[in-house]
Amino acid sequence: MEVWASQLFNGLSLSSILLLTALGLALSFGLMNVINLAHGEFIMIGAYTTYALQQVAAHYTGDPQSGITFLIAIPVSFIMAAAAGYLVEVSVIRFLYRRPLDTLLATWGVGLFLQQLARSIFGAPNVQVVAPAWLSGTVSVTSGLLLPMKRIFIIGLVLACLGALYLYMYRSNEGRRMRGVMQNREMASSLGVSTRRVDSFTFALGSGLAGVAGCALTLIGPIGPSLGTFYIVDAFIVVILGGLGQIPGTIMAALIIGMLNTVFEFGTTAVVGKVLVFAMVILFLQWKPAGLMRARGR
Amino acid sequence: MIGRRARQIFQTPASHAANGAGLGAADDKTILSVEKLTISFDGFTVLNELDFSMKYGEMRFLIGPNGAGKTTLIDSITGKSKPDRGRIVFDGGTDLTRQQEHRLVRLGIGRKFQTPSIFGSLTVYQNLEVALGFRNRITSLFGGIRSRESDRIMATLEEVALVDRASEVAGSLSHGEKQWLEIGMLLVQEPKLLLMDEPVAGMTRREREKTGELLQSIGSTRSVLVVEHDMEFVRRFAQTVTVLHLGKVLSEGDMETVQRDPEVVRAYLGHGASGNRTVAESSQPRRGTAAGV
Amino acid sequence: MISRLSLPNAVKGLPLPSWLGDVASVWLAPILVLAALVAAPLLLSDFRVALLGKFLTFAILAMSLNLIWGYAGMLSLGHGVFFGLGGYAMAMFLKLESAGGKLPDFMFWSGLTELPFFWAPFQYAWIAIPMTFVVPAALAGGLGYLVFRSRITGVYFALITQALALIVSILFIGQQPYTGGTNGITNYTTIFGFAINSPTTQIVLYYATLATLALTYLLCAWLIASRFGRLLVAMRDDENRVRFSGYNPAALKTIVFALSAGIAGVAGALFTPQVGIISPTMMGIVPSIEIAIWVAVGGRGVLLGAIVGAILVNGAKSGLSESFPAIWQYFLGLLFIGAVLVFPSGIMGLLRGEGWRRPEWLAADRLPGFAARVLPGVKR
Amino acid sequence: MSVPYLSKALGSLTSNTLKLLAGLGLILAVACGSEAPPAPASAPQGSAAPAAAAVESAPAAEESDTIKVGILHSLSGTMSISETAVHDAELLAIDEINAAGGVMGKQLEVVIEDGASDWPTFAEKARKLLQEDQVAVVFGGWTSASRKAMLPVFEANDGLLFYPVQYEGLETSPNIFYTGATTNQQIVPAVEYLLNEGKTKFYLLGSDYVFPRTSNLIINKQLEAAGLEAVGEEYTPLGHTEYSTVISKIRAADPDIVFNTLNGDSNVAFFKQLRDAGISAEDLPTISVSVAEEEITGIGADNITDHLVAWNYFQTTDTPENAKFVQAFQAKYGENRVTDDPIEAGYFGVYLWKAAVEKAGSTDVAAVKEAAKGITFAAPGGMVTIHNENQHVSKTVRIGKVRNDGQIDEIWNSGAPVSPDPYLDSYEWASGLRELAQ
Repeated sequence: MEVWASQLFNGLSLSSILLLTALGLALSFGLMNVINLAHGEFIMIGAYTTYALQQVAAHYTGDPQSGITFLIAIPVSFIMAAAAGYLVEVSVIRFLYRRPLDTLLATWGVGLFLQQLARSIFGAPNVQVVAPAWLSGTVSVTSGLLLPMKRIFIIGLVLACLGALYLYMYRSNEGRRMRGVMQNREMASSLGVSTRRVDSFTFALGSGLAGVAGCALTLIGPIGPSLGTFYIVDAFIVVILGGLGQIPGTIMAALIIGMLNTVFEFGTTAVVGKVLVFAMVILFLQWKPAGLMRARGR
Repeated sequence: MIGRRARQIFQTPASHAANGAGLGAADDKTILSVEKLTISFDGFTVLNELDFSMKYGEMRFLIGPNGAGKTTLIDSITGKSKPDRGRIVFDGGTDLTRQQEHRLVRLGIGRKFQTPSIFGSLTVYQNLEVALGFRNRITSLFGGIRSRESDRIMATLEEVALVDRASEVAGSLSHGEKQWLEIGMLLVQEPKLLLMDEPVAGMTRREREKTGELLQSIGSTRSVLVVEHDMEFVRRFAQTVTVLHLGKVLSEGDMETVQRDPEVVRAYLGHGASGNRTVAESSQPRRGTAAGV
Repeated sequence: MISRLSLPNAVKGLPLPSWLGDVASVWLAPILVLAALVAAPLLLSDFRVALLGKFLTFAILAMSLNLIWGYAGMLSLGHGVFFGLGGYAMAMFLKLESAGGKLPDFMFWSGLTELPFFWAPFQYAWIAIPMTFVVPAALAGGLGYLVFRSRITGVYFALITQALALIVSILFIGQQPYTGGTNGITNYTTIFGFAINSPTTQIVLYYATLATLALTYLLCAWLIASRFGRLLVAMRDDENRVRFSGYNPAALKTIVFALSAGIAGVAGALFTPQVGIISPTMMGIVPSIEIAIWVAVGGRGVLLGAIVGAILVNGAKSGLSESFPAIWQYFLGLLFIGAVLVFPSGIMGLLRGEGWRRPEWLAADRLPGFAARVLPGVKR
Repeated sequence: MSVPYLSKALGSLTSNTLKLLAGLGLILAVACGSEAPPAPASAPQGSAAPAAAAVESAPAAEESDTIKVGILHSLSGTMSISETAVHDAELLAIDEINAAGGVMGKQLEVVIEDGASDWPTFAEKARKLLQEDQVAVVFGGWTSASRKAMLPVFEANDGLLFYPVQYEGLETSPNIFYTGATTNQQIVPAVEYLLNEGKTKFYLLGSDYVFPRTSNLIINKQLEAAGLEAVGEEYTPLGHTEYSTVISKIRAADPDIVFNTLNGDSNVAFFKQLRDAGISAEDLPTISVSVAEEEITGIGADNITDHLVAWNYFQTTDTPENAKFVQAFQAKYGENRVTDDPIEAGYFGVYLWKAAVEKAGSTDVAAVKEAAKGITFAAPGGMVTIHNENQHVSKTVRIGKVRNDGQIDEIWNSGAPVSPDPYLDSYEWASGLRELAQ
């Protein structure tokens, strides 16, 4: 039974990673209809920010494992990625609203550019972020059921992001404006909301969330220029399955895919598991083309 | 949101009587017979056991306040919405409710949408050409067009007064011209029944006049069902009017009779809207579900 | 092929027979391009000819995508898969010819002892060559039927075909005994008995590719000028109106998608013997996006645009990576951004002087701008 | 063709035609690409040292003064994480050789190409180096797939490739020199070592491609010969980053050693997550054949401490040549850079080729191949000798344990260089491999 309990946890953990990488997309793709193929590169920016911050901190304090540095890295990664996202929105994306397929091509170019930039700055080989000591080790539930601290931390981080996003969207003026623009652009515009500003903000927010994901992923995965490419497609699948513009749908989709993937992978192999999950998603979309959660009709 | 109570209030004996006229009337003069049609979206009933029928060669106007189910009725006749219950019998026997949209067109049902629905990057002529070719076998799609067809297209262009613009890209037409083009695309297919969703929405007065005349000439040879909000236009061109309210037929008859029907007056006033709706309002896109908001 | 009604007025005013204007305006540019490509082997080194030959297979591939994207408005991000399937079909034939009756090397490494049943027919050219068209067309037909029947369009279609690219490439990598895995299938010695690497064979392959390109061009030009072509454009403009004009868009789209996939497969079949390898990297996500970039750079909805785009982008890629091996990806990234941002109607648009303006149908994209109103791409 | 777009007025046709012709000229110009002299060798990283010496020598007039050599690795794409370092090492060797007077008195001129982690691109660039640049030799490749893609090109053009990475064996191309280990110089001795250590329950974990699959085929035969059977065999897609389920499976299978043939980035994820799951090298040791010092930097030494690796060279290998090599490498590329087995193999490959050319007195491929037979070189990892027939090199096999500073302590070596045996002819349990492989 411990195997199954640990698999359940693994599924939850995978879901949390999927959700973390998909959350930013759910904003930019789901709400703004921008297909941001550079999303993976914003994740990468978050990861490298964490790396750079740690290098700097280690240089001054001599202690690379400082837990404080990692905690500081989370908001800094958010800010860096959000800033990069803001730049991209202002310089490229804003000319392409209403042309979603073109955003796809342009952001692909942006992604290539950013990858090469990372290669030029940090070099092609992978770099390493030392996880803080308090995140190492496991929590043992029973003697055979050990839950890695990092995984628990990531699940907590996702919940925190969701909470913050909820507060932002439903409790702040800025968020209210954002929802207004996303629901009825013309109406919001005529009521004096600056849709330009909201667009830039939303995109930056989505990119910032990618940055947080990048920071968290340094704990469990490789950190290199092509880091983003490992996560981007899965993230898109989650958003599509969830239904466009539906944060609750995205959450559900991440849970379903994460769980299914873990179960299939355990029962078969990683390759077959992945193929099965994608095939099921496509078949599901046959049945419900709008995804799990349907946006309300107009 | 209209409550259950309100719905009960409006289900009067009068409306049942009107329905009765349509029931069992599927004789050879009836082109369209809608029987006990029920459609609901997300648990909200848009059409409620609706009975409705039309005769060959009849031009009927369909009016009613917002959310009455007018567009949904057209949607279900053209296969866009699938009903929960009920039948729609067309042209002496075919049940439309389980057919795909394009098959219904082949049976002879043409539909004009609220906003002009045309092919913006083809020329006006080519628009009609595409519309005309719908009965062709797939193989003939790969050839040029025959002169007989060309004549048909030109004749239709004449009918909708777009001959001069034949070689222009349809996207460059004015709003009214686009509406006529769409009507032309329907006419060239020679449908038995023509459904028009607010054909004069967004038109200037002159264009409305012209469209009305066009409708009358079309109506003289085939069955036409027009959904319209512009009461002035309805008064001017309608012979028979059906009032829909809350998914049921509220009243039916000529404009005079209908206007005097107290149920109708109550329905419009009760809903907080006057009979004289502005053009701007009526051109707003609406879905059945919007009534639920 | 061109209806008299649509002739521009300026042409009517000239004292020339109108058909001449038609011929000139429609065919002059392609004939010039063709002439340049025919002459190219005389001017270029063997290596550059081989490279150009590879680009020509990409040009065919780009044309197949242009047919469905530029005209019918469906962006497939899985065209690398169809290209790859055609390439694999051809590779199976070449590999079996090279193995000379023995088991291909990679099968042995993976523990197979005899030829899998589905490989056997590919030893015959008369089966293998048609299969380069049939297999991708059948896959596209099947997927297209499912997808178009549920009225999945636009962004959704793009992303689903992208998922297809991912699945198929993972599958091909994972089925090493049957597909050669990551390595793909390589190391062919002969084609129809001729040494595959000899300059003469390569020149013959080049001209075969060029001929296929010309034929594909003619096929597409004829299709586009036919009623079928008008219907494609009509679907791009307003699919709903096509449906309510009595056509079944799902069937039309499935047909054109399958045809396009088949053409892509033929391009792949020509790629394999010229490059000497087919591998799952061709079927992954990256090449499929690049195909779209070629078309966008060349000019969407212009037949010649796809050819020009494919040759220019790949030429630039080769040239840049040779001159700046370490940093060429910057240029590539900027080129992609520029292609979309600065000249949305592509090189062909620039040449025709419609440069910086974008075609009407692009501005008024079929998809509603913001998803919060009903789902884009999914008409219910 | 759609008329409204295309039929511009006939009047403007001439000017359009001109533009089109200009465009076509452009196409051809691009297709002809760099007929111009190749870019001089320059280090790809901004951080790196100045260009290789003497490449600025005037081109055509004194062309006999230089010998062109090609370097072909992935400088972009996923494989660049590993390949750039080998590229750097080869440049270092070329610089050293040039500084010491070149080969037969001629300076080496480097042509660098980017394989872009894409196998057909490797084929294209290989053809370009051989046909256009007419290089005397190419140093390049990493993945088996890239080698397989280049192989027919080198054979058809009678070129020379030095391939620096350990691989799955079962191949001998007359045009390739294999300076990395073949299976009997890495995998087979590693399994023997483990069997001698008393390990009986092997779990085979690899990325899903040809090297891990072939390796595991061989390991399975070897285990079978020892009367054992692997307790599990698992493949994950290339680039896979989620290993918690795989770790659960490993736990359930309860092995006493994991034989790891994962590639590249996946190793980072696997080792980080293995440690997070509370499994240390003490609980369950792993032995890796694709994890070297360079990869350890990315994994984080503390995540892989005390796990085993099998190679022919470690940065800590104690030879005078190595001390010199490490110092030169770090002087050129930075103090924090590490060296490892493929880097070393790339480096000494250049020297082996130099020795063969000087012995042959020419860069002619046939002559170099003939002269290369039995050539030896004191490489940083010890003496290497080119085999007379199969063009692989004899090298010493080493097994090491990862230290917590990212370096590797050697815990076992084969004593003497092991002669390469790509088809495992000398192992009875492997009989039949050669027949089937050819």
